[in-house]
Amino acid sequence: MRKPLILFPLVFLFLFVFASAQTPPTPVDSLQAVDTPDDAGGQVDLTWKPSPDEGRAVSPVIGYQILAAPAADSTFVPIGTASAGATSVTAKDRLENGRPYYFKIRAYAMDSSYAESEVAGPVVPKGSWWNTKPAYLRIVIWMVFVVGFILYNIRKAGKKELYIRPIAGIDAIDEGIGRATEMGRPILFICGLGDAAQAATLAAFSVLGRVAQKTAQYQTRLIVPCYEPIVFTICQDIVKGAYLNAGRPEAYNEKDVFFVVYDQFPYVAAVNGIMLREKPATNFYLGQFYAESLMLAETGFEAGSIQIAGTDQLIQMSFFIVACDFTLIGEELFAASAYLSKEPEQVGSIKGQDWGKVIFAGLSILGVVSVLLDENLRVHFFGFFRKLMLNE
Amino acid sequence: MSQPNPSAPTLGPGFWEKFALLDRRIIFAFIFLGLALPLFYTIRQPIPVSPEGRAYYQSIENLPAGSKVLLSFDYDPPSSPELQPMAEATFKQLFTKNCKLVVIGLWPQGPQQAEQALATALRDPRFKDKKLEYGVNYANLGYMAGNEIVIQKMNADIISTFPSDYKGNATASLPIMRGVRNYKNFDFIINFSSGFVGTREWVQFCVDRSGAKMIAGNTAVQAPENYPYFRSGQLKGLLAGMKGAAEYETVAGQPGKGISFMGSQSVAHLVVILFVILGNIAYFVSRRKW
Amino acid sequence: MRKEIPLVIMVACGVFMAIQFFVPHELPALIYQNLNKTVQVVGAVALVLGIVSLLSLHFAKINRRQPGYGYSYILIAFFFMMAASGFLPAKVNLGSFLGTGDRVEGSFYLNLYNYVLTPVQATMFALLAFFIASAAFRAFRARSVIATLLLLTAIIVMIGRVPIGPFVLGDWISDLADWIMAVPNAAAKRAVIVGVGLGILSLSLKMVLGIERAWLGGGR
Amino acid sequence: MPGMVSLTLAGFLTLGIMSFVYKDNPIYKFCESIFIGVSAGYYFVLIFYQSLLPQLTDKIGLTGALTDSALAYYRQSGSLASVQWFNLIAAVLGMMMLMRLLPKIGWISRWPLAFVIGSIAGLKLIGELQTNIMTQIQKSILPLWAPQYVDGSLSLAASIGQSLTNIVLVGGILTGVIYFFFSKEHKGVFGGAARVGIWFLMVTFGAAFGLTVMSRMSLLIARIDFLLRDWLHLLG
Repeated sequence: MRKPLILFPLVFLFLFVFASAQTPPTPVDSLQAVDTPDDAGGQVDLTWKPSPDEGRAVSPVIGYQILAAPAADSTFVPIGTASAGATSVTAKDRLENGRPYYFKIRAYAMDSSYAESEVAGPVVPKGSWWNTKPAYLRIVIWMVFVVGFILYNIRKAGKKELYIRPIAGIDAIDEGIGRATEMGRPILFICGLGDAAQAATLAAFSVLGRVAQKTAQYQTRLIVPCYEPIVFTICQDIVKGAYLNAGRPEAYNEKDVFFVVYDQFPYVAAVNGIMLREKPATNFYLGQFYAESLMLAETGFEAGSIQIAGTDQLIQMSFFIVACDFTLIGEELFAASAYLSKEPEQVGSIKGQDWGKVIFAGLSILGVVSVLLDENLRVHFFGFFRKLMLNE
Repeated sequence: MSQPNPSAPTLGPGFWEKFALLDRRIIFAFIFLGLALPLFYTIRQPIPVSPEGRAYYQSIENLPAGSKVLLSFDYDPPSSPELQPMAEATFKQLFTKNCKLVVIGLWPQGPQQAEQALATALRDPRFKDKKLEYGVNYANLGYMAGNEIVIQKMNADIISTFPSDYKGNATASLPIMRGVRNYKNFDFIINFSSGFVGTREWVQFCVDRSGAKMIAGNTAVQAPENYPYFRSGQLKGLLAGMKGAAEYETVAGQPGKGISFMGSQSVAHLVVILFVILGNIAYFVSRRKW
Repeated sequence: MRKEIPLVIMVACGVFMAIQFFVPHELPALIYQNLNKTVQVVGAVALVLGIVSLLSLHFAKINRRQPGYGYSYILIAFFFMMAASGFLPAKVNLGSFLGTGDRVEGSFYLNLYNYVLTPVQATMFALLAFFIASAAFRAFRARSVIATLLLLTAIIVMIGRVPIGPFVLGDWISDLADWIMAVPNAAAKRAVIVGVGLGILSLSLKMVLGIERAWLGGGR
Repeated sequence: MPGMVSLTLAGFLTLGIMSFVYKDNPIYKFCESIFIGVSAGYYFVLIFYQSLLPQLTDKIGLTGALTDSALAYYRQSGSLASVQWFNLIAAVLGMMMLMRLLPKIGWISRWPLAFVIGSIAGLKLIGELQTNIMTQIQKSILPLWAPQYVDGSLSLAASIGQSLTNIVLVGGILTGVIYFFFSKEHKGVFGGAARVGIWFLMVTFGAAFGLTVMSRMSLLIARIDFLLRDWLHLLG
């Protein structure tokens, strides 16, 4: 019991000496609070001039605490912090939309003394209805350009015949259907492993519609084993609709458009089995594919089928190119649906896509030239465009 | 292509024509043997070690003993042939250095892969005396859904991101987690990944934002995407596929599955290339006759 | 009306989703977050429909005694066994051989997954090693400039990746392989990505405008 | 499952599936049926517990005792919050989907499909522009003359190397894009550029193929290793 007795005066002395040495720092100056622009609400931007005591020798300011209150005279509660050197912060905690808030900033010194700034406010946080950040503006500009070109060409399309270059894979589709009809063997159509929202799957749908219409006319059997459940229901609608349109609803066999399983390799096992047992004359692989691409294509080759593939997955394109008779590379798959339909609007959209490529190539060339001039001759002529069009 | 001539019995144009249309099952048989036979023998082939593979080993070796390491297992069983050998060897090297290991997974089956690799590593006789204990020397915090969001959340607070571990214990109760709040409390981060979410996201959201030191093991297909991160220093080392595992085992001087499998790899690649060359000879010989 | 209403729904949803990207307000954000939920529910229901389709197909096979109908019995039996194992109450114990109820480690459900599904999956995936070899043999013939380029780059990248390549031919082969991966490969990849991007953009636009309606079935 | 039995089962299934590369046979068909049946059952259970139960019936309040379920919330407060409205919309759309089973009103299932497809098409519209087109332009803007400095002084060899690399990159991108031009005939200079473009594409496809070989071989090595080592104990 003796030790505390000795310690007590010492501690007291210590506290006395150091407490008296505590010097509260100068508070931050000109605190301003505004509702954060371009946000969903619940946030307020605070800016201030830092305390001049951040750099003082004895117990400098080491950080700031952000305080908020619903009224200038009510109790302020801490809602966040900022480190020394910061001159702004976005307060996001515990702020509700549509209510006024007052803010102040507490500057803390090393010795835990502090000083509070003047109160800023009131600010009412609210959500914005349009994002005005440059990055978003650029996207709008791009949209106007690219979408504008596509729309312009879709509109213009009805007026005169548009040239579309021949695409071997697309021409092969009709041949494939003809082959199956001649041989009296079925056609196998696979929409890939993507879901119904993948663009490649959507492109496959429109080709499926064309193929089904033809098979309905020629009375060729069309087998569509599906992987994704939603894709399966849509495929049923498409094939059924095509048979109806062709005036042969009775020829539609519900059991030929079926769901297999929602699991990559069991699906492949099943489709491989179908290929070897039904021996289809033509196999279509259109849509999104992964590792199964080569398994399907090799088994289809073994079964003696003509194979037409198309995907937007780069690695799988290489397998299809190697193992299939015809492959629609990337964008060709998307062109296929438009090309086959021959509808002016659809063909016009292909033309619009080409305009998109012109913009792409043009900007790339301009960019390359500008970099060349910029770095070697210090001539800046493209800076404005780059700022306008690219997020850097 | 012309029909093969069935009456030609010996080497000559007839043979090559037949060869051009070779039954693929013969190729299959060669591939199978090419992969299986080397497993019975140790094929001595020098394994050139890439700079990124050497750096992978060295950066672990340079860790002070007893460092705290975070490992993220972002792959599932289909990729385990490529990533499992490197995971096992990495665990062994880390345990030799008495590191404390915290495992997580951003793929649902990742933690399970980690458990298997841990079990294999712990069976190593070298660690028998070390009395490695769950919760003290290593822990598995399990899987958390949310992909790159999880990586970002961990930068703020790991324990609240993973409230309980793989076995259902409260994470905060594990001795190994004492004093761990975010990436700053780990000396090192290791990521095994086979796609999204994986190394790229770890670099973007963990390394770039918290300054953590990280190395990664990738599948061979994915690795080229991440080489730039090694060159720029965002990754301190990178192993690519089975070859990466073999390189690692070579540097570490611990021959394991990686090296023994590389023998099979080399033979199988040679078989494929040989068949392609022969196929081309066959093609040109049989074409000349037309 | 059976096609018009879905079209209106689709166009409305499409336009909304495109515009909400530019609107930081919380209401669109809330709708956006909840969209995922809806997609999940619709997808889950569609899966039930799919399984009904699968089972009815195989029951029909059995009824009509189609060739190979015996395998349909196996498929159906295993489906019901697996499904039932997932709904076993937690307290059920089928013994150490089959496992427990519920869906935890060591349960019958996960045992079936781990010991039946996983090895078969791995083996199916591994068959690719055979197919990649046979495809290479069949297709890599120097028939034209294009085919030769395909063949040469594939071979160079292959040799450059295995240890024996640089060992026999020298380091240049793996350097060349790396250069191919980093330069021409990257260039063409970008061209493909741009093309695909434009294709998707234009397709999405046609969807949102209601021009592309193949998914509704049967054209117009 | 005891080790031996599970190993034997896995070994048998592995061999059964592998036998497919020889030819289609009864053992493969047997394994295939097991495979599909088990997988369908697995995903049925998974989707039931992950989506149907929590997202559909729990959120409405038909099952489970969730406090945020629509029914419970309505009983307490007499109204519904926005989240519950969304739950109900999701549930109604799910029900519409189920109507497919009834031939008479099956057409109503197109409504939820329209909802899903339309929403995601709208999302894609912006996403593609941003990630695939704008970013790619940025990456294509490369200096054709790229001076490289080694220890502060210009290295001519390295500079030429880097410049050539950049020229090939830019050239490859532009000719590749030209190949994808559909509305202009590929002839003359334009056709020549398109031809160079397809060469670049072929190099890419060859590289992708060559790169994948090792991964695929790894998979088979692992299976063979399993058969020979773990199952048959032929390897040490």
